Amino acid sequence: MINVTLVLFYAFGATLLGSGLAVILVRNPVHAALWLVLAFVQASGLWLLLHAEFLAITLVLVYVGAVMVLFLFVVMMLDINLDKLREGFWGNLPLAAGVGLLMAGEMVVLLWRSFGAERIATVASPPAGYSNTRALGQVLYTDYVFAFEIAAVILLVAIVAAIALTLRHRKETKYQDPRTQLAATKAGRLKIVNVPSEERQ
Amino acid sequence: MIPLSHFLVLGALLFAIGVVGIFMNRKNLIVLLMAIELMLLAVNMNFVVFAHFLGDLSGQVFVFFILTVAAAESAIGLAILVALFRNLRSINVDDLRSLHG
Amino acid sequence: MNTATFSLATLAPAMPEIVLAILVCVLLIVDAWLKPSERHISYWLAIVVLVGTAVLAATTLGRPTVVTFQGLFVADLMSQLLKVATLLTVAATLMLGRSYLEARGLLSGEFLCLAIFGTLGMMVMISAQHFLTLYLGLELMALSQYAIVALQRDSARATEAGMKYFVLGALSSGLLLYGMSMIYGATGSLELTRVAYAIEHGQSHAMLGVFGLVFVVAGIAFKLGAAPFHMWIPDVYHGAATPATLLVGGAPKIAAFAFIMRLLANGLQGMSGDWQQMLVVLAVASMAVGNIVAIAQTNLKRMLAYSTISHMGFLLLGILAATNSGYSSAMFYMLVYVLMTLGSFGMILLLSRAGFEAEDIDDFRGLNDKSKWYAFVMLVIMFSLTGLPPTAGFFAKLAVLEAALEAGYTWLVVVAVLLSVVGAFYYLRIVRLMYMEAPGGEITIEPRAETRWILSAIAVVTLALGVMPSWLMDLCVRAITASM
Amino acid sequence: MPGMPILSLTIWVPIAFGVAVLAIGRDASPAPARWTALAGSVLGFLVCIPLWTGFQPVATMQFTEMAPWIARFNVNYHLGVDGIAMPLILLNSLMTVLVVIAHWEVITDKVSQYLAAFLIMSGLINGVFAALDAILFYVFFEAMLIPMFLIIGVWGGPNRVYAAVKFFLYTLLGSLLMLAAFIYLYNATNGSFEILDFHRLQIPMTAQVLIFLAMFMSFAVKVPMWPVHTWLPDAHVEAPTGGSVILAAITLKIGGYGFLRFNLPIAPDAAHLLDGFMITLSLVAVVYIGLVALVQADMKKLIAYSSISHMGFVTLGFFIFNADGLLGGMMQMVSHGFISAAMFLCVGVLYDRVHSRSIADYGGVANRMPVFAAFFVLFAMANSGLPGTSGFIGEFLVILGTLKVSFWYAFLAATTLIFGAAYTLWMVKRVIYGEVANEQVAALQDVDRRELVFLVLLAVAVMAMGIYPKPLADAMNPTLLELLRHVMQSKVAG
Amino acid sequence: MDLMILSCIAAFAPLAGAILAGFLGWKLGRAFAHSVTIASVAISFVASAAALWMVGGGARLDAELYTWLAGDGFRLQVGFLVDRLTVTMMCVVTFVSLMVHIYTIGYMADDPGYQRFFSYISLFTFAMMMLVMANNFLQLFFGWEAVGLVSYLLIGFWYTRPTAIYANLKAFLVNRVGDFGFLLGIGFVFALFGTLDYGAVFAEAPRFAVAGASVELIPGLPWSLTSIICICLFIGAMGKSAQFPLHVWLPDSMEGPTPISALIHAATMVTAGIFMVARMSPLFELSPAALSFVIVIGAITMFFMALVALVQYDIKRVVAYSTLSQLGYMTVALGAGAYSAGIFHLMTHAFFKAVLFLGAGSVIIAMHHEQDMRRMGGLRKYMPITYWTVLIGALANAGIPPFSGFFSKESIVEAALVSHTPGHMFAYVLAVAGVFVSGLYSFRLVFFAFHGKERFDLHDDGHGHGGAPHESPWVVTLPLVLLAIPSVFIGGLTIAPMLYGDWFNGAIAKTATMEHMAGEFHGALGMMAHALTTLPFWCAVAGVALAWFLYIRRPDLPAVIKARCGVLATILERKYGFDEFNDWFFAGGARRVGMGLAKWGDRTIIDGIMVNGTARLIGWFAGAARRMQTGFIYHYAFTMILGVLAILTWFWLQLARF
Repeated sequence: MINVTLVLFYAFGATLLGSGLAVILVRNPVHAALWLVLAFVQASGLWLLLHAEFLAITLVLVYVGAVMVLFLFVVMMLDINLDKLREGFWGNLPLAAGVGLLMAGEMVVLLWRSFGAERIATVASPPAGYSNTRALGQVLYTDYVFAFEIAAVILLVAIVAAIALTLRHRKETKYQDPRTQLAATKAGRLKIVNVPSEERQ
Repeated sequence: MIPLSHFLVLGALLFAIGVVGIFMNRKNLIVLLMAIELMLLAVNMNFVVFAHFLGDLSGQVFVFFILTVAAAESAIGLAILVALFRNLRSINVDDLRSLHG
Repeated sequence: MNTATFSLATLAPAMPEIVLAILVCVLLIVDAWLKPSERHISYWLAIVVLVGTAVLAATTLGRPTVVTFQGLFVADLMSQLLKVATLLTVAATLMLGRSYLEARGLLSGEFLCLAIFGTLGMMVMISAQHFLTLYLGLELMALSQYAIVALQRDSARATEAGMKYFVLGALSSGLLLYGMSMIYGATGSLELTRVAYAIEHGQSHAMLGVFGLVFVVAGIAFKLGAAPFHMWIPDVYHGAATPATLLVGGAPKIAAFAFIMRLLANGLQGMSGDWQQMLVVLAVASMAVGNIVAIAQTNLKRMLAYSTISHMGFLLLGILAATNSGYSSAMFYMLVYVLMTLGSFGMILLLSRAGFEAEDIDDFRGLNDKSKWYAFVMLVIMFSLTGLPPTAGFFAKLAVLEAALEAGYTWLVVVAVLLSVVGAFYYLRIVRLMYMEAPGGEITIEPRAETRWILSAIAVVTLALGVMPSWLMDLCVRAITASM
Repeated sequence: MPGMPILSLTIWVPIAFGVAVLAIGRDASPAPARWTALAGSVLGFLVCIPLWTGFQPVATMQFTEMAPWIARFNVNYHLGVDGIAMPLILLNSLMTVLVVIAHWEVITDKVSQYLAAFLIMSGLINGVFAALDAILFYVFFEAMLIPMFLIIGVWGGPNRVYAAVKFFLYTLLGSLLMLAAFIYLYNATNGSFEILDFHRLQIPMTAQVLIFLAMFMSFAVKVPMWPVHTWLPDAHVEAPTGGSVILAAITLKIGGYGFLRFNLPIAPDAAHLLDGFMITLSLVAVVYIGLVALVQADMKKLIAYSSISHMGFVTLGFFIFNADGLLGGMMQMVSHGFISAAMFLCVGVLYDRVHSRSIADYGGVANRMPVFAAFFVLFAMANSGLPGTSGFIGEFLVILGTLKVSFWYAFLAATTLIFGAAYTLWMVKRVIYGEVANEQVAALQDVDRRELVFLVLLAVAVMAMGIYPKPLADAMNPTLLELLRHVMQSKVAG
Repeated sequence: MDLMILSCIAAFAPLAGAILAGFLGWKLGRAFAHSVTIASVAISFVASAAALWMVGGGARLDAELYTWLAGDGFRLQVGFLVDRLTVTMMCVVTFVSLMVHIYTIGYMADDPGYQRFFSYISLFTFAMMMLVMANNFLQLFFGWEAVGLVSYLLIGFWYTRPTAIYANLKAFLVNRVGDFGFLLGIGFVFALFGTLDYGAVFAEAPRFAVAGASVELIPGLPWSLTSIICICLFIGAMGKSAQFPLHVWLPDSMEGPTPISALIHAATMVTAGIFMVARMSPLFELSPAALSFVIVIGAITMFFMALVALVQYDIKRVVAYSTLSQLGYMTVALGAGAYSAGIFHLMTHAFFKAVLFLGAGSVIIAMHHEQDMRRMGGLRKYMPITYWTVLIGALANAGIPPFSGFFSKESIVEAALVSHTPGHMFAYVLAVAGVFVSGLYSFRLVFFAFHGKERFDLHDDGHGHGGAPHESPWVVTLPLVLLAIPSVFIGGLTIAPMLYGDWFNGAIAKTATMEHMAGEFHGALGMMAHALTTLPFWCAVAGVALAWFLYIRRPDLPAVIKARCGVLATILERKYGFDEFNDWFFAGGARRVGMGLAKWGDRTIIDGIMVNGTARLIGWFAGAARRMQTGFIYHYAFTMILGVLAILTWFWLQLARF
């Protein structure tokens, strides 16, 4: 019996893998970023199937809204010579495909043999009135408060680091320092020079 | 319902695509970072799936934090990339070899 | 779980972390108000913060094991000890690096704050009893370090190092997380004691667990710098400004050790049969790569980077014994190793000055003619790294070798021994240059008194530990016993 | 002096003085360092004397001291000497005095470091001989490398760095394997590093062989046995005179001592199994090295090779498993201590004047330095094993013992009578005898009073031991016989 | 006086003299040096004579002086065995030594190393006394090596001469070859008997011989242990007593000053081997094989070395080869089982050969250190005392009755004939021929040097030594005369007690040979009378006659003969090529092998390939591995991923088996 969720799963999954492949194969990094956005969206769809609504939303908001925009911003800010970056691209395929297939093969065989088709019935649908967001919120600020604070510190570090790494006082910027402006006195600016007059020839 | 293994295989394939991406995009740092993002996505997928099938919320909480950290990570990573670009005028990996040996 | 309530009592075990987090924010704010010429105030403040927290952490020493924050956080003797060591190491790092940083205009509030944030991350890792805190601590530490390395942003070398560190670090995080997700699936929990319980009582999915273990070990090996996950180490050590190198190569190793302990020993002890096999491979590869490639180096920082790799291989010998004796040996090894690292990079900092990095091996040529005492300090450190008595390094080696042999890895011990002979060669080269060659004229010793005092103290402690290692060894044994 | 920790004094007095020398040493005025060092070495020797006078001729450990050291591994600060160790400690302390005297006008560069290195090394070597705990032994054993490395490398000849590194790595390789064996034994004894516990341990054959080989690597390098001997000629040639003296007179003995203290009693069955191997290597040392010594153009190298050859007798004596051989080996060790020291000091005397060790640069030295020539010939004769000198006893006893085992072993061993005489006396011929060879030789001054002091001391020692070795043998015999008895019992469990 | 005390005096007085002369001589002067040493040796001689008297009266000493070393069940000691054999040797040694001391005053008068020389020869006397007085093998070996040492020092006394320092090294090394065997012999004795005491060994020996103790040196070929011991010991004797093929050092040792040639290389040290074998006669008697070896070696030495003496022109070398030949006689005697005959010849030879050497030395002084006989001739009228004493020595050497040499040599020839030792006839034939050659070369020397034309250069040689040769001073001639007297008489006087009496009872084994000969012995005069009917006597006379014919009557003939027998002459002049062969094969060979081992073994294989090769290999690996650190991030990432993949595959393969 074909059930809807399964169809959705295959649809999302196929798109996800396809867009994932596109991310790594397309020529232009901007396109790659956009494909990545698509992949995230597909993933969030899958998560919805798994009743992880909050995370699905967050993924789109945080990742697509913030991270990928940042990526795009950087890609566009930096003037990148794409041709050079693509040199020998397809030459990498054999090794890449070999490693990828081997790894995927091993993982798939292992996972398949581990789980086969069982573990379906064990999961019940959430009870009515259950809110994924509420549940998460409850534990986040109680059980996981320590982790939450640490995550906050991590974000602080990101802020500090990003500023420290990129903020520059360019020499050519026309920056006015009010303190020096206010401290300006006549003596500092004005110099009276006594120019001796020349005698007329 | 979808069997657990389907999700796990999907995650595994996504992870493998990330790996392939690293192998393919040798020179472009940004795509390299994107490939790593794909791997993280696979991880998140696994956590959410397991959380679902285990009926345990902690997996989802973990994903929440991974997303947070990944955002911070991207910020710092791209900041470094910008700093690097200012020094080298390039993000070509081939130009990144003053340190080797 | 909804009944979580907070009281001061539940927070108390995490007091050092809390205090440090608050103080670093204070420092961040204070620094914003300081003029560039007043930067030394931030510096001293940072030192006070670190040492003060260390003292605070030291007062908790010996308190019984407490688990708090719903199993996210554990405070046991091991964590107390390692935190003190971490804090002091970072403080020493900053003090050793002060002149260097000042001379290059790097002694900024951001640098100090990031260093302390990183320290906070290490402390979180050290006290973690949950995959989540392990991960968050690791990332807090790692992100701070990426930034610290790249903070010398005008230097192409430093930013390159930062970039490499970042990319590879992100990759390793991915691997680690993938592994964690598998273990989560296999055991149904992220909390280490419950993971351990599940494994021991056969409630875990063994195959999936092993599958995850492979990735987790890879992630750990990256942080530790064990081959073949070591590739970032030489470039980052080399490219970063020397104090940044020390921040990356010093205290974080303690945290990485704690990480291994928490994850493998506390959490996955039941799977030791599997991870032992992996660690054997990593240990042999690390010792081989580290010791052999170090020979071909001319840059001292790079050489020390390879030396680090080999030492991590030795450390793994202790861990892969998977016994309390092995863990305590590894802990002793790690503490001694960090002391040596402080000393060796400290010597580079001692000799460096504005415009001169003193990072080439040749820069140490004829040091004995310039300064007998510092040549001796370096000699002690080098022989300690070699593992020669009467230095601390010898007992460290003895301890891990004993553990590995006790666990039945005789062949591994023989391999380790042979490779450490190879290693002796390049440490000797430094001693040789200092004592047996004429000075090149580049050497002057200018830095501040604190640099010199700390270096002298390191040499003395190294020797003292070489003669009287018992107290620290016993402490390590007690710490491990308490944490297991 | 009952109750005095004599062995601790023999170890720590020189080390303390060494540190003091470092502390007071100034490059500009080395005199205080020199006198302190002399005082330290003499005091170091004096504190050893009770070891001789108070020694009981029995097989048990004496002058023992015991204190816990590293509880974690049950390592103890356990000292004690028997008939094997006691003479070597005396020898070492005496040699330190000689080395300090010998350096006096010769070393002018970094004097305090030089002297400190020797004093510290002297204490460490005493520790090696006195340690009854394997880790304690190992600590002394390895720590000793550091000063020796520096002595060769800092104050040595032109190729000193190569030699020093080679010396260091060779020795380290050997000793680390030994450390592995110690740890194995520690586990096998259920947590004891006591050497005497190791002795009592029953060990299966395979393990014994591995332990034997690991320790063999360590001690064979130290002895040195062929084919791990090549560090020695290099190290000797490049070391300053004092370094050569200590190297030849003392550190080589540590190898022989190690065989007696570790290999034989811990792995007797393996020793029996591998005795053919050991004897073969020893005989190769005697014959092969004897021939190689013959063609050396450098005096120190020649003496170095001669040392290897003589130490071949030591190992030969140890592995024929009879009382004559053991006693002979020990006698050879002590005697070689005197003789090689004397030979190196003699070369040093010449080197200080001409700054060459090449035989070709000399000739007819006897014309200008008759007193020196007399000593040189005496020591050369002792080196070739002339009866009446100490050099004879060991070779004689070992050959006697070997004949009880095999004629052909003895036959090859006895070739040293010919080779030993050939290389030593050929050198004497070319250096001491003949017409004055060149202007430098013509300008030679005979030995001064300082040099006379150590030459006479050594000559007296060589002769006295040669004429009346009985007291020394009596001190050693009980220990050696007990050792022999022990070695003859199988330790293969079950 | 107690025999022990006497023995100590006899042994240690020369040592004291040597020490005093050696350490104080340079300060206190020449007179001090020679008087103290002469006095000490004189004391030693007197003590020896007293001991002779006491031992003659039946006393015997076998006592320990001190224990040298004790081990597991054995004791090695220093002690004295003074019996009639010992005491005979003591007297001969101290007497000849005393004479040589006196002679040296004259001979070394203007040598700068005067004191040193006296110190050495006194030391030698001490060493020789220790050798002969030993009551055990250890001390014997000590003396054995000590005399070798002093011999070494004395041959190289003029150490600036290249030939001298070559000769002393050669002497020492060749002796060491002998000692090599000797030491093995001692080792066997120790292994077999567990003791090195003569008394115990001799007492035990027959038991072992009867038991047939044997050893397989080559697997499957058992040898009698007694034979091995005896042959090993005899190899020692071959070195010290310069028996073929270890004789090569003795002619060269003539580079030393003449007094020591007389003392060490003629009268005493070289006979130590003979003495030793005689001392060991209880052992040798148990081994016919060893005796056969001894007799053959002795015979070869005896005859072929005598032949070489015929073509030598250096006066000392002639005497040296003569000494070799005479030592061969002694060895033959030993091999024939006539030990006492050997000792007897040793004694007579000591005197007459000392005379010959010292006489030669006297000539050499007179000729201003010219040793080539072709530049002598007609010296008879310039130095009559020397001439007459040398003539006596030559007659004794040639074995003309009634000189002492006749008795001893005749006895040996006789012993070779009647012996039962395998090979005795070979020895006999050569011995008889040797008698002829002895006569020939002895008188060749006499006629060459003292008769015929004066071929020396009378002109001033530029060193103020010009003028005609003249007789040497009294310190030289007195010893000559004093030694010539026993050369004449001692043989006839002592043959009866020494050979056929009971003088050596208990000291030397009684043998069938001696008993056989004793049956035919009818007093010294009878022996002389009987000699007229025997072959050896006429051979000797023929030799003398031929010498007269060739060197007095037809001095042109030798050159003709030499030209006719070119090859033979060359062989003899080249001394059978031993020196060349030894230089090339042993000395050169050892150097070549040593060089080869040093270069290929040590430097190339061990250092080059094993040590530095390992280092280079590691270095190469380091370089290669270093290149793997490319600097490219993706390579680093690959490494990580491949690492994971490898571990994953490893476990996957394990897990797939579930």
